[in-house]
This record gives sequence, C-alpha cells and structure tokens, in this order.
Amino acid sequence: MNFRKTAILAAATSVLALGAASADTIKFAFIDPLSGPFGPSGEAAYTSYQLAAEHINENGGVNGDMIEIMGYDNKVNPKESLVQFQKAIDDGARYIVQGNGSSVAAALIEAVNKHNKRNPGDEVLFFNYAAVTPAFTNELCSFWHFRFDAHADMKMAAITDWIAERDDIKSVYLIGQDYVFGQAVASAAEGQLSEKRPDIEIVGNELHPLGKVKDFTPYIQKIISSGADAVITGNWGADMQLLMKAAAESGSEVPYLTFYGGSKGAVASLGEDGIGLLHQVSEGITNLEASDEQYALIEEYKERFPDYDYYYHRVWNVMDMFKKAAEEAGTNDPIPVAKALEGLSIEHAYGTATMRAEDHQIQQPLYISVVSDDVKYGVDNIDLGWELVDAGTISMDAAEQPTTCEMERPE
Amino acid sequence: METIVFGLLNGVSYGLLLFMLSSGLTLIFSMMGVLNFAHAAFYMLGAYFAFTITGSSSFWIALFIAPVLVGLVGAVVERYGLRRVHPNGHVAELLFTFGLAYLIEEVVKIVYGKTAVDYRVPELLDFAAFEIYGASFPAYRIFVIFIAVAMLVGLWFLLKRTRAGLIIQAALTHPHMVGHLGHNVPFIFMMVFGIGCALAGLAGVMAGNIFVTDPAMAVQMGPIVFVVVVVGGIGSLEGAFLASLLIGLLQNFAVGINLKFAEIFGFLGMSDLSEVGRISVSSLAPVLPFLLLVLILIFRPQGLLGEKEL
Amino acid sequence: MSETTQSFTDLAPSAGAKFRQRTLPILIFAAILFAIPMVGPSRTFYTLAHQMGINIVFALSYNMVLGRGGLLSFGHAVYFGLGGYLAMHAMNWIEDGAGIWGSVPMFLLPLVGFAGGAVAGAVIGWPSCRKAGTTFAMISLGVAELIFAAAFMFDSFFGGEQGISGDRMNGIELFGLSLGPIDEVYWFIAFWTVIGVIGMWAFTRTPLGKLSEATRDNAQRVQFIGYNPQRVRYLVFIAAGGFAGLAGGMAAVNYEIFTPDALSLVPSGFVLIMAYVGGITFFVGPIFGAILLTYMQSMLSDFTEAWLLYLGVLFIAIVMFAPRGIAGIVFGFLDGVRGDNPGAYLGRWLMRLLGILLMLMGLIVLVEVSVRWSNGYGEVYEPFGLHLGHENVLSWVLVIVPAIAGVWITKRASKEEEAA
Amino acid sequence: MTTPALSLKNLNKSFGPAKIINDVSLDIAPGERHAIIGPNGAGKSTLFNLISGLYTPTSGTVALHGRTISGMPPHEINKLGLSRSFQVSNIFTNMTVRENVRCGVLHSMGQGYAFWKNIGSNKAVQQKTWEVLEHCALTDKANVPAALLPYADQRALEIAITIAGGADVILLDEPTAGMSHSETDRAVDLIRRATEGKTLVIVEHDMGVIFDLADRISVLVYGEIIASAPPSEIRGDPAVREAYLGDEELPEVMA
Repeated sequence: MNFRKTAILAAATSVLALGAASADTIKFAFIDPLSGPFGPSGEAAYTSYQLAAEHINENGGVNGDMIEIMGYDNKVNPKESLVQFQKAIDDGARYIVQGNGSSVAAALIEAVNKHNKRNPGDEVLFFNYAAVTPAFTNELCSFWHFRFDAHADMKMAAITDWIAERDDIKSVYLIGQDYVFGQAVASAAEGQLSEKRPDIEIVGNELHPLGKVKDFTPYIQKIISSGADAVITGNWGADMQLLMKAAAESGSEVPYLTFYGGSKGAVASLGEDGIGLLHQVSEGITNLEASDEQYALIEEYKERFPDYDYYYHRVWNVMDMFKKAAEEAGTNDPIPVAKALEGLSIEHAYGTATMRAEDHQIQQPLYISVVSDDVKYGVDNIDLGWELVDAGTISMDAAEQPTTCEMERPE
Repeated sequence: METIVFGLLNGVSYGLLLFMLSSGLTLIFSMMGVLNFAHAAFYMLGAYFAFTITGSSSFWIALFIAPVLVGLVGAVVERYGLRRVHPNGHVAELLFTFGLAYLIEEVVKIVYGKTAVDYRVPELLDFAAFEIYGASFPAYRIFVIFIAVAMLVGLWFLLKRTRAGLIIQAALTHPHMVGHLGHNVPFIFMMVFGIGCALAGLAGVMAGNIFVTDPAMAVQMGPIVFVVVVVGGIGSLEGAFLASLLIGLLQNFAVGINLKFAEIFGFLGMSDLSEVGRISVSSLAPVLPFLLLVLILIFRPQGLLGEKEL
Repeated sequence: MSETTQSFTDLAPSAGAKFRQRTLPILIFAAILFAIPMVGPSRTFYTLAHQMGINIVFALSYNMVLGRGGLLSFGHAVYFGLGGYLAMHAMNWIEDGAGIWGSVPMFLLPLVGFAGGAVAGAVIGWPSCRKAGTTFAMISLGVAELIFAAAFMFDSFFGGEQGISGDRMNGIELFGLSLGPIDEVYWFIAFWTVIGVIGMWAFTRTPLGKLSEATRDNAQRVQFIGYNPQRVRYLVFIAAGGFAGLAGGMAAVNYEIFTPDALSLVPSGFVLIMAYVGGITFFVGPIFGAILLTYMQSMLSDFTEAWLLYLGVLFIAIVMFAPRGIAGIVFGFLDGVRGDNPGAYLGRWLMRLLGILLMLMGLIVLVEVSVRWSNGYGEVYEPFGLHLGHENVLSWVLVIVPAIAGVWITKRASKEEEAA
Repeated sequence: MTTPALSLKNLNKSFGPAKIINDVSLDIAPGERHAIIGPNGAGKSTLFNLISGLYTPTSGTVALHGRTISGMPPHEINKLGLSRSFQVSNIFTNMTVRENVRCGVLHSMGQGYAFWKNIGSNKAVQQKTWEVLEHCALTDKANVPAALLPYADQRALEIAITIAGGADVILLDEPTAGMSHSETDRAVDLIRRATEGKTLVIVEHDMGVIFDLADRISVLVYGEIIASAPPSEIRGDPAVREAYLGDEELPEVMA
C-alpha cells in the first residue's frame, strides 16, 4: 500500500466532496511501524488516524484547512525514526504523531526539541498517543510534546484503585519484562499497593528478559504455587500473549491485570479461556454505553478495516482536541495550537479529557474491563469482547498523578 | 519440591519440543553442512499449514499432512535453490537460507495476514490431564511428549534399521564418503533436506497451538535451534536430544531460582543496589542457552556428543 | 618475457596505473561528496546521505571480516553499538566539560567510537577468533544475543530502552562547524566517511591486510610461512571492530541518540546483507551495497509495505545468480564492454536486462495485488491508471505473461552467452 | 661432530590404536639433501607433519639445529628456519602469484603483523619477492591469479612460497607428483638451484628424481626406517628390495 498516496487520496476525495478547492492542508506525519513484526499495531493506529481525519475534513476541516495524514514507516527503530522525521519535515509536516515504543518516543522528543531550538519559525509538535513511560511528562517533559494516553503510573493507579476495593484480593504477583518500563511498572505497583492496601502481600516480583521467553509455563506455575489472588503485568507484544496462553493452559483462574490485554490478537489467541482471566485498563472500550454516533463510528471503522478493531479511541481524542485548540487559537500554527491545547478539555464518547497544562499529560477517566462472551462488539473477529468489570470505572481524579515537570515555554 | 517437580515436567516437555524442532536441523547441518537459517521458518509453515488443514478437516489429518507438505516445500527449495548455490560454498548456502527466512515470513504475512491466527489445541485433548500443587498439566502437553518420543524412536529406527538410514548415518559422520559409495548424492541431499524440513513442520504443528501462530514465531524460535544443534554436536541426534533436554531443564529450573547475584556473590561484597547485584538468576533463564553456546564452542567445540569440531 | 624483466619495479603497477586505480577513485569519491551541497539538497537528501555515509563505513568494516578475512559474523553490530555508546557518553562528558573532556572537540567523537569498537573487538575477539568457519559464526551469534540481553540489564551504560542521548552542539568547534544545522553535520559525515574509506583501503595494502586475505584463502599455509592465523584473525577483528566503532561514533553525532536496538541481531543481519549484496570480493562492493540498501530501507517503505519481501527477493537473487554482488555485475559489465566483441556483449546484456525487468514487473504486480487483497481494505493496485484488483483477469495476465517472457528471454541470453 | 640440522629421536605417532610412526630416529646434517622413500601409506606425510608441527608426536622429539621443536606450533617452527611444501598444492588461490610469494617473504623481512606500513613501499620486500619469482621462473606470470595457473606452475609456486621465507631447512613433499617428464626435469633443476647451500628433506615417488638429487636416502616402511644410506648402498640393500617387492618403480631404477 502506498501509505502516503492513500492518505492524500482520502484527503482529496473529501475535499472534492465539499467542493472547497482552495483549502490548505495541515500535514500530520504518522511515524510508526507499518511493516515488519510490529506493522499491525502501527497500522491499527494509522487507519484510525485516517478515518478521524476524513471525518474532520468532511465537516469542513480545521479553520478551513484539510488534514492530511502521511505515513512513515519507522520499523520501531529510533534511528530510522529520526530519518523518517527529517523526511516528514521535508514533506511539510508540522505535527508528528507516534506511539509504538518508548525508545522511539524518547528519540523523537529529543529530536523535536533540538529541531525547534535550531530552526525557530519551523517548529513542530509531537503528539504521543501511546508511549507511556512516565518520564516523558515528568523529568523529560517538553513544551513540544503532548501525551494523549494515560502513562504507566496512571494506569497502575487505576489498577491499584480497583484492587483496593476488592477485599477478596489478599496477595498480588507482579511479572514484567526486564527493562526500564517493566521495572517502572513493578515499582509503581509496589509503591501504590503499599499505600492503598498495606495488608496486601506482594508474593512475587518477577522480571524476565524482553522478548526472549518462549514458554511461560514455569512462570505461571510459580504464580500458581505462590497462591496469588491477582497478577499485574505491563507485558506487551509476544510476551503478553504467551504469558496469557500459558496462564490459560495451566488453569490459572485469578484476574490478570494488564496494560496491553487489548492489543491485537490477544483475545483471539486465548479464546474462551480468556473469559474472566484477562483484564485490561484503557481509556474506553467499545462495549461501554455510548451515543449512537459512537456506535456508528465503531461500525464504520470495522467495515472499512476488517482486520482491525476500534481500539485506539484516543486517536479521536488527539484529532478532536487538535481541532478544538486550533479553532480556539484561530490558526493551525504549532505554537499557538500548543498554547491553546494547554488546559483544554473536550467531552469525548467515554468522558471528559483534559490536557493538563503543567506537563502536557492528558487526564481522563480509565476503565478496567475483562474478556467476556456477552458483549455487543467482539474483537479479533470472534464473539468475545471487553466488558466493564464491577466498579471498573476509575475517575479522572483517582488516576491523576503528580508531576515533577518544570517546563520551559517559548516566549 | 514443587520447584523440582515443575522444573522437571516443563523442562522435559519444552525440551522435547525443542528436540522436534532441532532434530531436522541436525540432520541437515550434519550432512549437508548447511546451517539452515530458514529452519524456524519451516516450523512456522508447519503451524500455518496445520491451521489451514484443521480449518477444513481436522487436527488429526493436519498432524500427518502438514509435515508432508512442509517437507515437499523443503525438497523444492533444495532442488531449485540450494543446489544451485551449493558450488559457491557454505557461506553462500547459509546466506541463501538467511534470505529465504525473510521471504517465507513475508509471504506468510501476505497469505495469512499479519496477526495471529486462531490455531487451537484439538478439543479431544483440551483438558487438564492432572493437577499438582494447584497447577494443571494439560493433556496436550502429554501428547506432545508422546509424539516427540515416537518421533525419536521412528528416527532411530529409520537411521539404524533401514538401508537409507545407514547411508544417511554414514553421511552424517563422513559426508565426503557418500559420494564414493556410488549413491545419488544430490537425491539424498534433497531427501534429507525435505525430511529435515518436515520434522520442523511437525514441530510447528505441535507447538503452534501451545504458543502463538503468527508471522513472528519463526524469528522467536530461530536462534535457539542453533544452540541445540551446536551444543549437542554435529552428526549426533543423541546429542541434539540431550542438548534439548538440557536446555529445557536449565531454563525451567533457572526460572524457579529467585536468588539474586548479590545473594550469591554477597561474600565478594556485592550489594543488591549495584546493577550486577540486582540481576536475579530467574531473569537470566532465557539467555542461559546462549551462554551455554558460547562456553561450549570455546571449551568443547565438538559439542556434547559430537565426534568432530564444527 | 622473463628476459626483459630487469627488476622488481617492473612488476609493480606503474605510477600512472597506481594513480588511475587507487588515487583517482578516491578523488572522484571526495569530489562527489564535495559537490553534493552545491545543489542545495533537501533535509531528506542530507539525512539519507548521512545514513549512507555511516553505513558505508559500517559495511566496509564488516567486509574486513567477511570478504577479506573470510569470517562470517552475525554480531558485527555489537562493535558498532558499543563504539557508538561510548561516543554517546563522551558527547555527554564533553557537555559536562569535566577534566580533559572540556578540551575535546565534538568533531573527533568518531575516534572515541573507534577506540570503543576496537576494545570491544579485543575483548570479544579473544575467545571467538581461535576458530574460523561455522564455529566463529555461531560464537558471534551467541555473543550478540548475550550483549543484547545485557543491554537491557545495565542501564547505567545502555540507558535502557530509551538509550542514551546527548547534544552535539557542545565543546570546541573544529573547522568552524557548530554541528547544529544538518548541512554542517554533512561535512562531518563526509570527512569521516572519506577517512574511513581511505583507512580501510590502506589497511588492505598493509602486511596484516594481505595476511588476512592469505588466512582466508588458506589458514593452514599461513602457519607455514611463519604466521599464526589465530593472531592474524584476532588483529583483523580488532581493526574491523574499530572501524565499526568509528561508524558508531559517526552515528552518535548524527542521531544524538543510541538505543539498545543498535546492538541487536537486526542491524547485524542488515550489514551482512549490505556487504553481500554490494559484493564482498571487491573493496568497493560494500559501498554500493550500503548506498542501495540504505535507500531501500528508508525510501522503499514509502511506496510499498511489502518492501521487506522485495529485499528478500533481491538478496536471494544476488546469492543465487550474482554471488559477486552489484560490484561484480558492474565490473563484469565494464569488462564485457571493453572485451573482444562489445556489440554482441551489449546485446546480450540488454536482452538479459529486459528479461529481468519483465520478471520484476510480474513479481511487482503479483505482490502488490496480493498485498491489497490480503489487507482487505478494499484498496486496489492502480499503476498508470490501471485498475488491478485480484478479481481482474488482467492482473493475473500481467503477472504470468511478463514472468514467463522474462524467464524465456533470460534463458536465451544465457544460452547465447554459452555459445559465444 | 657438528649439530645436525634436523634430528629425530625415537619419534612415535599413534592415531588411536593405529601406530603410524614407530620409533623413528634420524639425523640430517646441515647442507645435506636427504630423501625419504617408501611405499604408499608408509607414513611419509605423517613424518613431515610431525617435523613441521602440524601434528604433535605421541612420544619422542624433533630438534632443529639442536633445539627441540616438537610441540611448538607450526608458525613458531617456521620462524626458527624450517619451511615445508605440500603434496597437494596449498597456495593462496585468490591472490596473484606475486602476492603469494610476497606473503611468503614478509616474515623474514621483519614485517610482522604490521598494519601501519604500506606493503608496496618496502623495497627490500619487493626485491626479495622478485628474486624468488625469478628463481622459480614465475616472473612472467607474476600478476596472474594463482587459481588460474597451470598445474606445473602451481607446483613451482608451491616451492616458491616454501623457499621465500629464506628458511635453511626445506621440506618438500612430492614436489614433482603428477608432472610430465619435461616438467619434472625443470622442477628438479629448480629445486637444485633453490636449495643451494640449504638442508633439504624430500619425499618423492619418482626414483629418477631421488637418485639425481639426494645425498642420502632413508626408506620408511610401516612407520619404521629400515635403511638410511647413500643412494649407491640403498640400491643393493636386500631389506629395501624386499619392502619394495611388487612395487614397480624401484626395481626398474635399481636394475
């Protein structure tokens, strides 16, 4: 697929539909994997951006200008991302969106900071929709970076909040990948649990190498014999899927609270065994009560992109907040848009989202959901889907975390 | 006690799975000198073929047909690809399989899509065989053990009790001799490559539903197979068997050990605040095979049971 | 002839030939690098050119091991990465300005990378260079896996997943380059690329460089002319590690970030492909390979999501049909044109080219149609205004007819060549 | 008595149960041209491999100018002044003839493992390379890739590499094997000139060559030396005749 061409085509058709020929385009560079092993997760988001942009363009665009989403395949490699970043700037992009991989996000934040410092007048903004390392809105925070996903500590706060209400959970097992992110998840879990439920015992804190484990059965058996009542994991990709498969196979029956249980293919690979086992925390799920427009959107997405499910709800938040900010600022230029974004709130399908001004971290309610066979919308083209658990709605305040950000703002 | 029982059970079942996967590579590597980088890709093909066949008929048919299909693909690859590259030496052959691995993965992505397919354990075996210490041991894993042992016996019979096997065995240890025996060497090579690939395919049929059948499964398994073959020693199926079990057990037991380096080497004054001290044995489990590989190559290049050096 | 040969000087190439074969190509190479900024290239061009410069040095350093030394390594990115990481730390030390680092110009960072790569080569090479062949290849694979795993365990050096980043606009300026804007970085990359290329070319002309080739050809005989092949391999390995580290140092300045991915098997495999596709038997081969594959990696993905498939096909085609790589094709062509019957040669060559293009066309239609069919987004491959859906008969005609015609034409060209 | 150039003492070599070299003792004086003959499988090549360091003896010693060399790696032995050729051409196939010889010259010219010197700029190396090439009549083929040489020239190159390092003890393993008559004559001439003033140990099947070149001949049968004497005595030795019974070459020459 010629990503760029398709996007241009999509933009062009919507322009024609409106008959507005004179409009400029606002160029968004989507820098994420579009090939290779991580291609699917990039593509799921890419298609979401395309659809969101199409809808905005159909309704007259932003300040009369059309949005164009340009895809750049970074192969989840930080260096290649920087190459693609330069290409994007050449192609006229003023907004960068990226989400897969904290290493890539870190590289892009640095690159955007340096670019903006070295090229005044040509500033670009970076909208991060999925890289969750807390540091990006704490010690590494930047005026040019906005995060539209809850960061790891916020997700953990949601999980621990939910656990705190469940009196039947007396012990928790932590398992994660042995690198910065996995370690951060584990220490956040320990810290927050001891604060909210000091009586809960952490019966295991396991770190395994990233992407190297083929068979998780021994880990699961350690979990089972530890007698844990719940498991928390920040695992993603194959490490998540293989962990859950082994858990299902070994007859583990405690809730597994994951960050990425909703990622593509996870539910399908577990099948019925996932019911009641696999939990995830996210900013919205398709089976929540929502407006008819939202249902229509979910169905339209599924129809257009049958391989994927409506998962990246936050992509719509990115685009809607951008539109609102740009219209408040009265221009599509990055600096005024960035200033307008600070403190901006929108009502989205599943609640209110506010861009906190001090660290550019979005604040929104989070939901804990579990795999179920009694749902309106299934995922992975099977009948299983995500259902909100009891007391699974975590309010925006409960998930909010303090920040250490000391932001430097341009004049 | 629990640790030991779990370690043994999982170590053996995982080890046998590794053996299924690596026995084919041992055959190919020992005889043809080709370090087949695409071996794990054939394993992936096995899983995907089984998924397709299971969809249109049943797992039990797939169990027989899928490996045969993979073997045929392997034979075709040998006949029209590898044989052509053979005169350019082993490095060229190795690079050919290196490129082939890329290619198979991309073609699988086009044919089957980029995400995991829903390849399930057959319902007949989808129950817990027994339960110990609260964890259930699935019946399918027992079936895997059974198949792996059957395969070992079958291979052993083929090699020791049939004429073709004797030729192959001679060729395993003395590859240059076979040409002198007046046998059709290219044909034997094609057969060995095909059989080797079929064995990988069988492993794919068995493992694809325990793990995840997606285009990344080949890359995941790739390097570990080499470890088994090299550690076991060239020309030695027994070595590959031993190495598979060793690696399976090593990994599984290491997972059960929660000690950190600081606790082990504490007498050297290592603190658990230092980066080295923080590392725990269990977190190292998955990289242990590679450590084993490097150590074996440095100190015993012929492998555990091999007769000659690489 | 032997009677007319009076002294050894007659055996060596003449000064003119030396100039033509050795100095001139380097001068042309440098002149091209010098001329590039004159045409006012875009950022994309600069970025690609930088990546190419880095990959040229990296691929050439790999070929010191594979092409010149006969050692197949699956872990060459380890030296690139470790050299780059050291350079990255040095960049931050320069920024801090503590001690001696305050007086080190950023421009010289690749030398730090060189040192880092060479030290890594010296440590890792010690156990691994005792054996050549498959043993060496397997050790390199195991070591690469171990180092990559270690990269996620030792955050103080590797910086975890986010890696180590820095700011190149610090320290003393050399040649009046602040290294801030991309066109200033260009001179930095160009300078070190030329240094790297000259350095590695010069290496092939040294006794050790020649012994490396001798060891590759016949390690046993090297023992009987008084050299220890293990030691030759070891020293070459250190030098190659150093030049890989030099490339890493260049990358550190260019990207201002190093992450553990740089050490993984992926870049190690990629450098192998670059060197082999370019042609490992020629010194310039890896340069061709680095340029082509860098371009493919960063630009082809704009046109097709199946670029990895095309890369795989290219690689296999080179291994099967042109084991001497692109350089082999280029020099073979030049020899043929200068040969006895250039007209007939050119004819056969064009015919073969036509055949290959036809096969390529069939392949492209097949892949592009299938990819869109497989995605199921309802997109259709539309080259030149054609509408090639998978249900369209024309699509499959455009796959099969060119493919068969291409195979037939290439076969005929080969037959004619045998006859000639 | 002067120290022998090469001295073998009670040398034994076994491969598993097979005893290939059995208690061989032999002294070769400096400047002597010594031939070793014997039927196929007698252990001649094994003996060469033991002397040159490719194999380590099971027991016994080899001494070069009185210095024990058994157990040393081949390149150390070579540095002490012993060089050998191979029965099967063992050259650097992807290099030119000149580069092949130059590699052989390098070490004796003190070039070591240098990576800071240009190989082309050292006059002494070039001079010596040219001398060796001229000696072996290979100057007109100097820039031909070694793999493309005709067989006889490959054998000449084999000898050229062997003598290039200036060793004073030269071991030649069947230098004329597979050559035509005229080629053999040229080769013998070459060997004679190339080993002037040096100690030569040669294994050969061509008895014409042996009796032409050698000062002394040792007969190796089943890993044991059954006779060691000047050519004239070897001709009449009954033990040698018996060992060679049925072998076609020896009786013909001895007749």
